Amino acid sequence: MAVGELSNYVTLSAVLFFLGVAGVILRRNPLVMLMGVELMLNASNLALVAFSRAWGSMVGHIFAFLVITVAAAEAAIGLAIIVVVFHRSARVDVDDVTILKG
Amino acid sequence: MLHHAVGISAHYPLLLATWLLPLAGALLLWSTGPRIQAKGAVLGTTVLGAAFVTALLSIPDALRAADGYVGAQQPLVTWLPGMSLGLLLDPLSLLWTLVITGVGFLIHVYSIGYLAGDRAIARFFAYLNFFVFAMLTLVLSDNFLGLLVGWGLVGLASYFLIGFWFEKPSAVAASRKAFVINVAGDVGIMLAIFILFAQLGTLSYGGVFAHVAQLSPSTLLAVCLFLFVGCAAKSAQVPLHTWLPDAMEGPTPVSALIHAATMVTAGVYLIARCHPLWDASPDARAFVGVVGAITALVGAILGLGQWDIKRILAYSTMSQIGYMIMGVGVGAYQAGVLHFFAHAFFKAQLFLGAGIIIHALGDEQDIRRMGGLARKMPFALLAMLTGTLAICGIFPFSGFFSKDAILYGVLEHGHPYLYFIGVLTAAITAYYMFRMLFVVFAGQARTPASVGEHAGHAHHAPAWLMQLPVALLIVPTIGIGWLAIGGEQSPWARFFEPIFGASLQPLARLGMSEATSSLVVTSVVLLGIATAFFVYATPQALRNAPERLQREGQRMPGMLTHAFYFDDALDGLFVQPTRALGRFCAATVERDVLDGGVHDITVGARWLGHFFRSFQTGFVRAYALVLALGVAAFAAYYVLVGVTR
Amino acid sequence: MITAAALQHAITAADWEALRPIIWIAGGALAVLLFDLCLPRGAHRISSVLLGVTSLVWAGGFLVRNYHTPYAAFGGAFLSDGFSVVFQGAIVLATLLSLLFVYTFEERISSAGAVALLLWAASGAMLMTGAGNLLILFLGLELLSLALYALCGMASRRAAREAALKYLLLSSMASAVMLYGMVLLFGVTGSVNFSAFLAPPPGNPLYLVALGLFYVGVAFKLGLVPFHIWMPDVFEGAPLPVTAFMSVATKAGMLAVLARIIYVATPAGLANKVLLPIWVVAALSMIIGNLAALSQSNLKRLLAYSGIGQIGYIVAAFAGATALGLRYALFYLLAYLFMTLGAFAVIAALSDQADEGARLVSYAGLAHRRPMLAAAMSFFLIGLAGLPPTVGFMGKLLLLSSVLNAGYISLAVLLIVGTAISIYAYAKIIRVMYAPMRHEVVAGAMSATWPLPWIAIAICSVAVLGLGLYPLVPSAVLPLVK
Amino acid sequence: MITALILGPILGGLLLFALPRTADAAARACGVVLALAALVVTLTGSTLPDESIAWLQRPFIANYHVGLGQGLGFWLVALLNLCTMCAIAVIKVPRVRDFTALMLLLEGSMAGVFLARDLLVFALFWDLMLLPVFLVLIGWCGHATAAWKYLIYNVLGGLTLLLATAAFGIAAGTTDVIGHGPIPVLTPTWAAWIFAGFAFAFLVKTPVWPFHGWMPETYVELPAPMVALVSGIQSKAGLYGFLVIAWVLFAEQMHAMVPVFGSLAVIGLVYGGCMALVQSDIKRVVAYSSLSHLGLILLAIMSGQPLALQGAIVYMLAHGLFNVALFLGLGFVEVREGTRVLSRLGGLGVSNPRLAGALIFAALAALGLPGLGGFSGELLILTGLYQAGDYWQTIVALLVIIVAAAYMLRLFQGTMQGPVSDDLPQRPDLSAVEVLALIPLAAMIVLLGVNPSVLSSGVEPSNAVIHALPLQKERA
Amino acid sequence: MLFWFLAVALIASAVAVVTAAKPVYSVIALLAHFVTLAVVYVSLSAEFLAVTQILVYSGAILILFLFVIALLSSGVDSFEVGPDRLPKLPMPALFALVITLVAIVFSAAHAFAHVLPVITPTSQLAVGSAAAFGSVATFGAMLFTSQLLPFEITALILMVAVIGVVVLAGDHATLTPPDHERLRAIRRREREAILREGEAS
Repeated sequence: MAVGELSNYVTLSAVLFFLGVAGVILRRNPLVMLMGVELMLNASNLALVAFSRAWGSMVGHIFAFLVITVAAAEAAIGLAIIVVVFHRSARVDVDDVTILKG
Repeated sequence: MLHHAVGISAHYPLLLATWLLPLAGALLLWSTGPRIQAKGAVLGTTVLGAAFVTALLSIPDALRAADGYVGAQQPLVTWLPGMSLGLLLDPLSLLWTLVITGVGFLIHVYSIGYLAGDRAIARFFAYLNFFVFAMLTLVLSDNFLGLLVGWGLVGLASYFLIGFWFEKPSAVAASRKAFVINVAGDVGIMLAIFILFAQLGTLSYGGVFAHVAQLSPSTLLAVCLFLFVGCAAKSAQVPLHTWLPDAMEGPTPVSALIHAATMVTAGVYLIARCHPLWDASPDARAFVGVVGAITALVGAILGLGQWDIKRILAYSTMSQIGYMIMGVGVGAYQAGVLHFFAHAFFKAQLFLGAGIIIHALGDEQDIRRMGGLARKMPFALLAMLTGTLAICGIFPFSGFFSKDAILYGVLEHGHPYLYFIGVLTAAITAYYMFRMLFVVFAGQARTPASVGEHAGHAHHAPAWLMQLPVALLIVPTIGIGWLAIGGEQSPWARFFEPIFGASLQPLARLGMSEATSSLVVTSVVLLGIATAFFVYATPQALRNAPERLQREGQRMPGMLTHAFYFDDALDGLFVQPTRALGRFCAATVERDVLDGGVHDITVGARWLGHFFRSFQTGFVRAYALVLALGVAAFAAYYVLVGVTR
Repeated sequence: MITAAALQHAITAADWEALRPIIWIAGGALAVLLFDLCLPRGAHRISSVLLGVTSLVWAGGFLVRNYHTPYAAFGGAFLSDGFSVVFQGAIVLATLLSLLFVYTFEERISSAGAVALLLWAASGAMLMTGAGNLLILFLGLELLSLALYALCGMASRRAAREAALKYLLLSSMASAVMLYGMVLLFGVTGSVNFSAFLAPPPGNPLYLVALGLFYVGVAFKLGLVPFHIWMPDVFEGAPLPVTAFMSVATKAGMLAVLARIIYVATPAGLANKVLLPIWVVAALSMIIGNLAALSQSNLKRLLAYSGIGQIGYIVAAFAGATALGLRYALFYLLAYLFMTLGAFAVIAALSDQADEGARLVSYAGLAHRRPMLAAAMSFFLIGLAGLPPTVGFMGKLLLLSSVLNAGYISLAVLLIVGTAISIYAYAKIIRVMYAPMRHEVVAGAMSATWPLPWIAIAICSVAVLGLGLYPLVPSAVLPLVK
Repeated sequence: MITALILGPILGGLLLFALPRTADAAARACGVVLALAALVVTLTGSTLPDESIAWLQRPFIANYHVGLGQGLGFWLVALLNLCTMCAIAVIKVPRVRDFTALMLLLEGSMAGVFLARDLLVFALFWDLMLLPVFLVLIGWCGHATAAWKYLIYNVLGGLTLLLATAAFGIAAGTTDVIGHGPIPVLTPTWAAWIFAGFAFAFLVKTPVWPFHGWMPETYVELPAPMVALVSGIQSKAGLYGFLVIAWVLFAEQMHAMVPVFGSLAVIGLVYGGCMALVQSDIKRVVAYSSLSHLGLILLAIMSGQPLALQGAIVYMLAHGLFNVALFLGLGFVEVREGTRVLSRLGGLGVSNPRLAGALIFAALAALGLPGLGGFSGELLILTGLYQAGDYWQTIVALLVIIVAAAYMLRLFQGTMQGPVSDDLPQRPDLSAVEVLALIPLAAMIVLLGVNPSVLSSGVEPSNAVIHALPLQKERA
Repeated sequence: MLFWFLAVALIASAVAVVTAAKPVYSVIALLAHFVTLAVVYVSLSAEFLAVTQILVYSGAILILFLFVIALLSSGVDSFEVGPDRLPKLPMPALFALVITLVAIVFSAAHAFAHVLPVITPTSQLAVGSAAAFGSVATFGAMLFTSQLLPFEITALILMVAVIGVVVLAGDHATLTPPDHERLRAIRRREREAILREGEAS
């Protein structure tokens, strides 16, 4: 298993992270936005694992594990809110949701 | 607290009584006026009578020369080391006090009759008493500060009295004009006070006159001129005289007391009181002399063009005061004061006589609608005739002695041109006074029928109330002149010796003696009377009097009707520019700069508020974008910091 | 490899004692849920509120004890020093007052659930204040956020559900960015403890970028200007007690983190360069927060914008990392807490089942209908504006002097300009309340305003006046460096 | 006892709310009693020791230090209590109880400003003064533009004062400096900025020419009793600040700024005079006239000449008295006629002689009639100015006195004299209470006019001011 | 070489998630993404995480997503999305993303050049043995000794999530919209009348 340079891993996680951000900003479907957030969290997990491998300390793994549990909780509540907001509307589109403004 | 404040120590109870009685009367009448109505008049008159009596009783105090100083001293209250108020009674102020309280008392009696039936008579007498108090403050003060206080209060009293019938808009405007010009005079005196206090550190007459030598000629001239500004305003000298004719809006007794006898002569008193200052600066004297002469001439000329009987007398007052100022100005103090003394009586008599005529004709003041009153009102004819003879300076009357004394004094003190103007003015005075006499008394009655008989029974007040004071006035009109006969030894000269003794002596022996100059003046006056007779009193002139007077009315030259445009000049030079500046400030500075500025700030703040609120579009993705931009900014900044460090 | 020593750190009783306040609150939340099950339907509300309040008060008691025994629990993971205890006290106080508004929830909403979630959110915030390393900080932040996502949605109004959605998406994105910053920090320094950040590897740009991303997360939760974008909408949408809680407790938690970073984890040499964006952002929020508040017609949205401004003032107090600045920032935080929650209490007292009393139009001529309420509201607004008799004046003065003392003159001037704008904004409300009505509106029957908001108003006004006259400034607050 | 002067009215005002909403007469009576009590305490309290309680230690030493003393502060507080008593007695507005409470709050806060011996206490009460006026402006006046304008100017003034106080505390270590103790030396840059803060606040409060934007609307919109207090006494707070704080603590900066403020004062003098001449609203005439009078006082303060300073103090008191009398009088006119437009007024003197008497008395005092308070103050000021060598300023001031006579009489005659305009309802003359309210003011005006030195026993502003000022200004 | 392959797979699947037309496709792409991640974790000797990734993430969360997709698109038509109301959004978004990405990549390149240890190949031990670096044993020991506090808090977080979902989703059944709405509308109209007066002043 060829081990690439640490900076490659960081670059990879950065790219994934910003794909996630792009997903959140550009897509209008709330589910995909949540998936974007999942992407961002996984990107940071990747970086965490790479760093803990580089520094040889398991704290990174613990952190990654915590991030996974938090991501799960967040997904749960996120989906619940999305269901509550959109369960009776025809279109599932974040841009319809603009009562609060000004 | 009050005792400490006023610090009265009763050295001279009589002096204090004379001074404070009128004030007490005024306050009493003010507060209880509406209730006691008619009785208020009697109260006011008795108060004045008491003041006159105490003034008479305090004559010995005034003449007693104690510790090198003539008269009675009464310190009152000190503001600062240099500034304190006190009373001083010496021959000069005694003379004025006697005139004020004496003539004042007579006019009070006269006013009971004149204003009988007026609803606000009590208020009128309150104002009259207040006026006497103010005039006494002015005259009795022992320093410039008290003088200034008196000056202002007298201006206020004249404002009240001119504007007594304040329903009449013309009376309201006249009173305001009189007061504002008076304040202009006050300002002049204040400036003189500042100079004196800055230079000498004290304002009392004694202190100032003792250190006159310390003052440089230029400051001395400045002080004299600024004091003269005060005099010009009060005594209606040329530039600041425009308020006097309008002041005739007030009731006739007011004109008699204030605008003939007392207030307008305050300027004369000031110059007489400050004679050491004037002695020390010759060009100030020259200036004052010239202004006095010009005023006399202008007053006389304007007197020609008037049809209202009171305005004629007003302009004659202005011209006579011009004489006094000229006399006192050039240094002939005793002559000037004598003319004041005489003028006070005969002018009061003329005004009261005119009052009787006006009262009889139901407030008719235009001489063109009078005429032929000789038969109907013999007493008025007597009063007016004696007054006119006195004012023209015919032999037995006081005017002859005082006017000639002034003219001769002017000649003695080396002012030949002023002498010539004085003589010319005497002639014009004779002309317009007799013009008034002939138009009013000679010929047929021109008063419209309705007015005639209505006047007859209007008298509910007894006729003698108005006629007695006039009769009493005739005596001094004739008698005063005799006091001055006898040159240096005359009772008048000896009376004023302690005051004016040290003042400068006449310059050079003159070509002509006093007798010849009085001959010249008398002949010129007779010439004036003759011309007036030919113009107005010849039989055929009397026959077609109405049309002729009408024609004369149209042909009156513009200069005369507009009184040499002084009024418009004053208005144009001072009043309009201030108002224009005010409107300019209101329009541009206030509305555009200040309000505009604040308005822009608030609008700008609100617009900025809206601008920042506009970011809240409500779209979640827009918010996410803003977050992303924020992240980008932070990241960019930190990378740059990281690299450059 | 990790050294054995790290493993051997024995967990002693002292560690759990440091956490006792948080444990009591979380436990209290559980008790609320349990009681909710067994009590009859009618007594739900009062029971859950009372239970919540008792657990908070009890936790407060423990906090006071912890104040005197600073201790770094769990090997530096949780530092319960004077500094974090004061912040925890503020959070407990804020939660206590927010609980008093629970009656503004609609009948349908299960108040027990709401109270429990509020308590858990409070415990999350308290965790953040004591966080010694990135793990606890991240978990505290997420616990707080998750509870708030749920709380925001708890109203049948569509606006509430929309607020929850918006808050969820934006906050999770910001947390992800902050997480990524933490990860990079861990990557660069090899350890998750704040103390390790004091000596960063020299010449390492990634460390600075990591700090940048971390500060983004902090700024988002504090609502500093470029990242304040979510706050007005969520504050307006969320139900009243949640808005009240969020406007004070969340900010207090994140302020603790920011203070911790500034006073403990910022290397001296880099300090002013690294922290400059924070001061810039604070200055911006002082000005823009107040400007935007000028033309608001909804009171909750206005209090959101004013909150942005006030937090700008507090962050400005940290400028220069002076001990004085920290002390007066804490004092102003307490002042801000009482004033804002007082204002929310008045809104709570006015709102009833149908709608919340947040619309400005419902305050027209309030002074004639309900003089006491109008007087209380104007007193709090005057406090927020910083006018004399209130703690706002004293707080602002102390802030000004500490900022001037630290030498940041420009911040002081901006603080004054911000205050001037805010006074204009608050005065508009006072005018609406006190403007003479064309006809005297008969004082409407006092709608069943439950006693609780009135208690909150009383507490807040006494505090605002009392502290204003004699400022009780906490002393032992310098953060513990482990 | 001195704190009672401050807290007494404020707490009394709060207690008024115990009265029922419609108890107008009772509220007025309580207000008058409170103000009278404060007046008695002040007059008998000139020898009371200062009260000082420790307040702040940390950033700088600040104590709650208040003291009455003999000088300017004593007279201003006496004036304040007297005028409040008279003003409250004649309140005729809707909701009298709340209005009286706000008047008492204003009185308490102004007493606080004059009694403060610590800059922080001074700043606290300075900002508190802003509150009651704003509340009245929005609660009792129709449109709110006056309220906003008042707020903008005075808030900025108050906040710059707060900033300056904080900066002073930091720079000097303590703010307990007004009127006692050593004068702290500040670094020039700090001192300049702190002075700028203080000066701006003072300039706004006494409206000095360019900063007076708020003054006309506020004076016109406020009901008469409140505007009497604001124009009569609150304007003195700014001048008091100049005299007691600026001259003492920032003598050099003050010297540097004397030509600037002097010229502003002169502009204000002329500007106020001319504006008053052309106003159509009676209250605006008095508003601009007070701008002109305050310009004169400021000019005297700027000259720094001891005589001018004493004149300034006398004139401050006189201006306070006659301004209050004028505004109360105009308030009576407005209540009787319902309008403030000069052209529609007229002829009220016939049916209301007592009101006419009161108004003419106040107008004469305002235009500086010799024998009344206004004149003695003016005379002392101008003599001092002349001695200090400011010839041109003296002459301009004298010319403005003439203009003052014109606009004051125009005001009086416009309302009281002239033909009776029948469309205006004829209302009864002043009631006994109203006359009683004006008498003490008139008495004090006459007392000041006859003998201004009655103040001089305690009138020197404070010895600190004297020895800080250049006794003889070297004329370049 | 393996790294490059995995990297390409990760990025492809991420792009697929973002750009998929229908949500179901993006869920599948996400699944692929997670599996590839697991492989990377194994390559970095983080076995426990790899397993957790597969079990928790792909197993639980994605299934949850599928349920919600099914629930929301219960209507006949598929997932439609409204018209794009923020057309001007992408450009600045991309601009911001690029800047931050460049910043991070640039500083990453510099950061580890000299300071950090390069990843060294793992010891020869077999995958799964207790003594190896990323083994589950050390992970467990650490989780329950030094890092016990985070573990407890995760428990709390999960409970909060569950309670939140229950309260949020709530038993809408009891909600009888019609009469509720009507009552509130009447109340509000009456209050509006009073307040409009206030608004007008």
